[in-house]
Amino acid sequence: MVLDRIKFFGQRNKQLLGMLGAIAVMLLVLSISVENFMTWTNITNLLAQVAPIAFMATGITFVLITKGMDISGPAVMAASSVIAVAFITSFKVITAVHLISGCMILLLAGGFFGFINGLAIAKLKMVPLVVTLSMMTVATGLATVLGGARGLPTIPSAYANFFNKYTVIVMVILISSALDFLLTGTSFGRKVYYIGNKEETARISGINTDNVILIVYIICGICAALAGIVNVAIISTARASMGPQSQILDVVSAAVIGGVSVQGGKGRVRDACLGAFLIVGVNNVMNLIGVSDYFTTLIKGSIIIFAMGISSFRQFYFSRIRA
Amino acid sequence: MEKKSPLQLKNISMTFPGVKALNNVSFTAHQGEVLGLVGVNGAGKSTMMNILGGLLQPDKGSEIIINGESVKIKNPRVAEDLGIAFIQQEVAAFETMNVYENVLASDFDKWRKNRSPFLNKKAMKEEVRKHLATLDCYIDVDTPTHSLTVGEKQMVQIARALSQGGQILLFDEPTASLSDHETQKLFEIINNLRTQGYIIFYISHYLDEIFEMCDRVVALRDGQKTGEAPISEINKEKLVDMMIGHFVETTERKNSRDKDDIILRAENITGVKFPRNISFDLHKGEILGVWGLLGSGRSELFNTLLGFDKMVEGTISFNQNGELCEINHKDLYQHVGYLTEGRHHNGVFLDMTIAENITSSDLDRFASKGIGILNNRKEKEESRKYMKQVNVKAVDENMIVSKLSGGNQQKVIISKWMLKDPDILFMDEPTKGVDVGAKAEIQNLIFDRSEKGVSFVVVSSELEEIMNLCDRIIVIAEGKLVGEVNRDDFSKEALMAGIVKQEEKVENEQVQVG
Amino acid sequence: MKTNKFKLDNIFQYSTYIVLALIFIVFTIGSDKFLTHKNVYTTMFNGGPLILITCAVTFSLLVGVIDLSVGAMGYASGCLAGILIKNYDAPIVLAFLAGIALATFIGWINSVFIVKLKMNAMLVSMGMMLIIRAIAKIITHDKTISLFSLSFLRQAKIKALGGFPILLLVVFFIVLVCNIVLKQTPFGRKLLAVGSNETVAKNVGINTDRIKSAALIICGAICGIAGCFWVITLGSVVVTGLVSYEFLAIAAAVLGGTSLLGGRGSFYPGSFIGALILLFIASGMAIMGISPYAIPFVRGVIIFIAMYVDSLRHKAMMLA
Amino acid sequence: MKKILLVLMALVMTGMVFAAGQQEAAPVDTSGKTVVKMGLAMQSKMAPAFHAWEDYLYARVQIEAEERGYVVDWSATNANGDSTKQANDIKDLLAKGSEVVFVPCNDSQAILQSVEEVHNAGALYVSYCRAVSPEAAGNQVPDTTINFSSEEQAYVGVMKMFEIMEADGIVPTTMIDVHGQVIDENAINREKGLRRALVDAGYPDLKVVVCDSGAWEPDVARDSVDAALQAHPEANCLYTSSDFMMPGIQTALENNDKWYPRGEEGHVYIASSDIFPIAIEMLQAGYITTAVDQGCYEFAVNAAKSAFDLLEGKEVEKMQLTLGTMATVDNIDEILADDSIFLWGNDYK
Repeated sequence: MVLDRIKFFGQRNKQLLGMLGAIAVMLLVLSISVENFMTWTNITNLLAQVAPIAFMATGITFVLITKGMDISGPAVMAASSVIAVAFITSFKVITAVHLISGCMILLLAGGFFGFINGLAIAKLKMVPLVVTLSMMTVATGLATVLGGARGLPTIPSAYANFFNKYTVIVMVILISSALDFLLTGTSFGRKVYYIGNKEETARISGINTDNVILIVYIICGICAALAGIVNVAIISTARASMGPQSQILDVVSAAVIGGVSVQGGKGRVRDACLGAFLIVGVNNVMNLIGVSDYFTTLIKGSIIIFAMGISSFRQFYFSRIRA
Repeated sequence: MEKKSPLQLKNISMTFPGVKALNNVSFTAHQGEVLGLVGVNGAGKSTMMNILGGLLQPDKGSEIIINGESVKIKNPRVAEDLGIAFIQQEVAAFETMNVYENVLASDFDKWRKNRSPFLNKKAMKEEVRKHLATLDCYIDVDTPTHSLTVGEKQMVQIARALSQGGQILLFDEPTASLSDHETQKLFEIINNLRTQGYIIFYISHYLDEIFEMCDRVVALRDGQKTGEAPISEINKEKLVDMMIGHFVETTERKNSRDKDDIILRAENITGVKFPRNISFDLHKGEILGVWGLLGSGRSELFNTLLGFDKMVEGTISFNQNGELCEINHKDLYQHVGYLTEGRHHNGVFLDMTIAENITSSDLDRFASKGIGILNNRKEKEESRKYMKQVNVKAVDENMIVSKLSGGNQQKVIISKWMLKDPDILFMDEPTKGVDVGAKAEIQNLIFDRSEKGVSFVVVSSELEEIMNLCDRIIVIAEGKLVGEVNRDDFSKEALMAGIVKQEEKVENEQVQVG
Repeated sequence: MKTNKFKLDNIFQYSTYIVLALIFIVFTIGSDKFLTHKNVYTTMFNGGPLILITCAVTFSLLVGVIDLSVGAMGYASGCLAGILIKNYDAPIVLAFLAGIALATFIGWINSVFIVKLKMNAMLVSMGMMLIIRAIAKIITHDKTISLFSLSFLRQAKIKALGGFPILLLVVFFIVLVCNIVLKQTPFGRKLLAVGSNETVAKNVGINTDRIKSAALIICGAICGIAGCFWVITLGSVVVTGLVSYEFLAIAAAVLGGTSLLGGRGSFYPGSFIGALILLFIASGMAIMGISPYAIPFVRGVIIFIAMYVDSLRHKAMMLA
Repeated sequence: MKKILLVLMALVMTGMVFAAGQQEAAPVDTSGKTVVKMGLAMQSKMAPAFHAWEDYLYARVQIEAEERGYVVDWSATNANGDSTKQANDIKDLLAKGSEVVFVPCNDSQAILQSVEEVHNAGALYVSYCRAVSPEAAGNQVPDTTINFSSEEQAYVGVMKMFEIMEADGIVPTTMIDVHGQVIDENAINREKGLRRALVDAGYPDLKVVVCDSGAWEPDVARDSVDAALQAHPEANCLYTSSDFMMPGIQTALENNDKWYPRGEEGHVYIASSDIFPIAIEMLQAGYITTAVDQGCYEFAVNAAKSAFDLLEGKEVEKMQLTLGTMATVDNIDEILADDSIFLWGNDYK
């Protein structure tokens, strides 16, 4: 009975077990061979560094499941951060109230960008890649214009002290678990999966697909804003360069390594976050070993292709069985 | 006259992982004959066609002999070279391309200008016009394909087959998406081709068509040949017997219920193109048939009524607590179920479990208030209950739907709507692509539910089915309501009368305009 | 009613021309330096790589594949050519051919991953982009490879046309060839057929895998030419070369009416005019002295509006 | 199956990490010597100058350590122009236990928090080749800043250029100013130096057209200079914040028929900073009028020395600014012939 339970759990959570296995092997090998890897400071540092990518991967998981695409994440993150920091620093004396309202504005701005994306995609039926591509340029442009030539000044260290690495780790664990539950345990999440599987059928089944898609893009925008909150804490200010366009590669590959299907309908937030851990972990390890950064990029690229290889192999394998 | 037999199939077997789709099937096709291939879903008809078309490779030991030579059909290109042309079930067109490009898609290389690398468009168009003319079809060859009707696309597909110069034509359910008029035209064309000496394979679920068109039939069941006979020597019962082994009786519809309670009243429903100004009443527990040729606006009527297409004009009233009140699409949809025509297109979530499919129609029932946490146990229990009621044949409710057969998938869709427990269930071709056994089960289910007070609106292309099923039938042509027939007056003539009248009228109008 | 729709459709059909014309009108009013031979020629000449890469990416988009490694392939080609010329004194023509061959080869690798092994195109080409850039960095050590010997190519101009750069003819020629290939040859029709509906294409006997691979390899080859052109226009190889051109090129292609889903698109007017729109927006704003920070913003807004118009056009087409 | 593949993937990944690691990790002889962990967090390595900073520093630190009896455990990271990543890299270096962190900051404002963090971890922060924002206070002030005086660099070069122009009898009409990355403290200071030079040279009202170069990108510089020259064809002098962008500027000048060596009709006088390898060639050919070196090697010497001094508890000057050699179109050949003058650009051809 217990064995059956375990077996069933294993079948339902193959991706999780696979990811955990990979991470466990990686951690084991590294903790033995790399000095200073298994230290409290480094592990907490690493987890905090994962946070921004994990947040954005969480957002894009929702989008990918609906067969969508959002490459504007990093740009939206930068733009909302710049808006919020510009707001905060516009006051002569900055108090906690300003910081809190700044955070609110950051989240609202992220949600607003997501709303525009969602509106164009759900209501106007535009192609997601094109919409978010334009949003990427618009948001980057907005961030540079608002950020001004000289860049925004720094905000009080109270902000960074509050969002220290421990808060960030707790935040990422709580929020992504909550969103994971939203996706797998609630009717909204189920509707997201329905849409990814077959949007037409979902509509016929009486689901307001347009609204669900709209909300999904808003969630994605808010997730980017959450990443912004963490990044603002790291540099105590905001810059257009905070969200380089190439960062979306890290985000998407984190989700894909986590088993989220680009064809829609499959994936979990939890696994995408573990994917983010793997991608960011590579960077951290490289820094610890002191490897030339060229190799980091090389390895990241190979990982993406490797992960795609696995997923296409899986598809091929299953399609043989199904036919 | 002695018939030549240029196509022989010997011991064709085809194994998919875990399934034997075809098992040592052998038969012969003669020149100038229409050979019907019949069988229920999953019997192996389409597999056979795909093998002939070069899309699938049969197991070792299988042999295909054309004109006395054993051949291997490795890919569609080889099939084409051997003179085999395949007209698919789903109308397959390149939507973004022109008609003439569609027709000649299989061999662009042939149309180069005097060995230069450039295409000779003039000659191409000329050729296509020629083929379309033999089909009595005069569409402009420069028309973009996405603006054609389904029937026209089918013609384009047949023209493509003819342009390949094949001698063996495979028709896989060609009439599935054609209107009656277009079907008749297609039959003329097939007859025409028969006299020209083509070998024609004809697959259809409609037994009427088989008897009308074919010279000989081969029946398949579970991948095995269960019978072969000239059409003149068998009757329907015998053919069904060959197909499924036994003949399933459907229960007779009992006397229809008392009809005072009107549950839905539609007035002047008008869409962008179709429907035009349609009004009807629906009573509680009634099974209302909607009869019309394909392309007459039947599906559009449903879509407009339920708000999936834009409604230009019209009012819908719904019986709430004994009173007919006007209602908008969104609120109406709370009370209805809608089984659509295209099962794979918009009927099921193929990659999700049966339970997830069944509960999709009324998910909120399983969710808590507020953030909507799902109660998985309750969800599965309920799904099991409905699976049992509808008799879905599956291991358990966690099975992925794509692994079920077509009939069972259809039953899953029906359970899905049962679960919602709607007041009205709209069904567009509820038994399309479903084998005879499942068909009867589905019909019995409809009867059973209507007894319990659920109203049905059913569209079906099969006259027999709709007459068997319904209490009352409204007839639609050209998007307009042209007649209403009660159960006592059901007859083919009565139903056709309205349509004929409408068609004559349209023709007259066209004459006047011309 | 019917004539109205016809007219509307016509307007949509020429929307790319109209947008370009509007840009010209606005900037010509804005600055008298905008509509000069020199500015028009140099903008097109400096934008040559973008025009070519847009053509390359259009090939992949036509068959429904989104190739994000176009910028990196161009960079790889230019980089190899530069190294050969600078360090090994290779003849210029040979060096360029080697560069183009390299890009073609990378295109072939892409096609193996995407077509043969059926991997997701967008992500594989993304990974390919990272790998190419990393390898190039390892080889060049971020050094600028300056190539003075190429300046004669840049300076070759036709006086009669007000200083028309001769090499710009190469760009026109390639656009023309692409256009003829697409519109006049069997191969072009097959590209459209595969992009339009791959299953049907397979069923009617088109070797879809071969066509897709060919499209990706041609995409690589054109990127290679673009890379060489880029080396000529800049006169050196810098490590930031052609960064994020993939996004620009896709935007330009889509502006020109190419569908991301495959089966619809053109090189002229499509890609060519689409790229020109992006180029002249940037040039016009720079000449008018508008803050360089505003350029990406304005560009994004224009792409957004153009996309919206395009989706309207699509709707109009489907209703007709 | 997939599980196996995923485990395989992890193995391949770790394998690659080691394969990459083996190439650089040299065996260290630690017998009887104090091991010092030092880290360099590069902001980007897009241009050869950045390589020079890293290479020279590495070499000098080794030499210095040898002399003073230390062994250095060295690591270097690269943020690729992303301020957030640089902050994270510094955290990684601290986690590794680095006692000295050398940082050429990507963003003079955004780095302040990292300085604080380095100090909180009890490590030393050496601001290397880049200054942090002057707004830094308290814990945010670096232990020492090793930088070239970028303002002086621009000032001296531009003054000299005007001198040479005067000698040639040319009156400046309009000046093109190719600005570096706007958030870069060096670019900002050079702009200041340029403005000061304009006043001091007696051309306070000279029309100056500012051109953007993105993040020091030659392509972007080309397009903006091109546009500027078309709008102001009369321009006859140019200042570029770094001659890394010269390839782009050259193309722009060529396009506008202004790329001629000194003495020919249409010559544009150019003052530049940094002396990248390409600038040496252009000085020799007479295209660039004046250029002021970065003095990369000197920085490395000073930085290595200061780092060990700080470790040993000695007082070190907070701001160590140096001014590199000035090369002009007249004296470039002499400079190259002179062994006592060291141009980094000559090393990185």
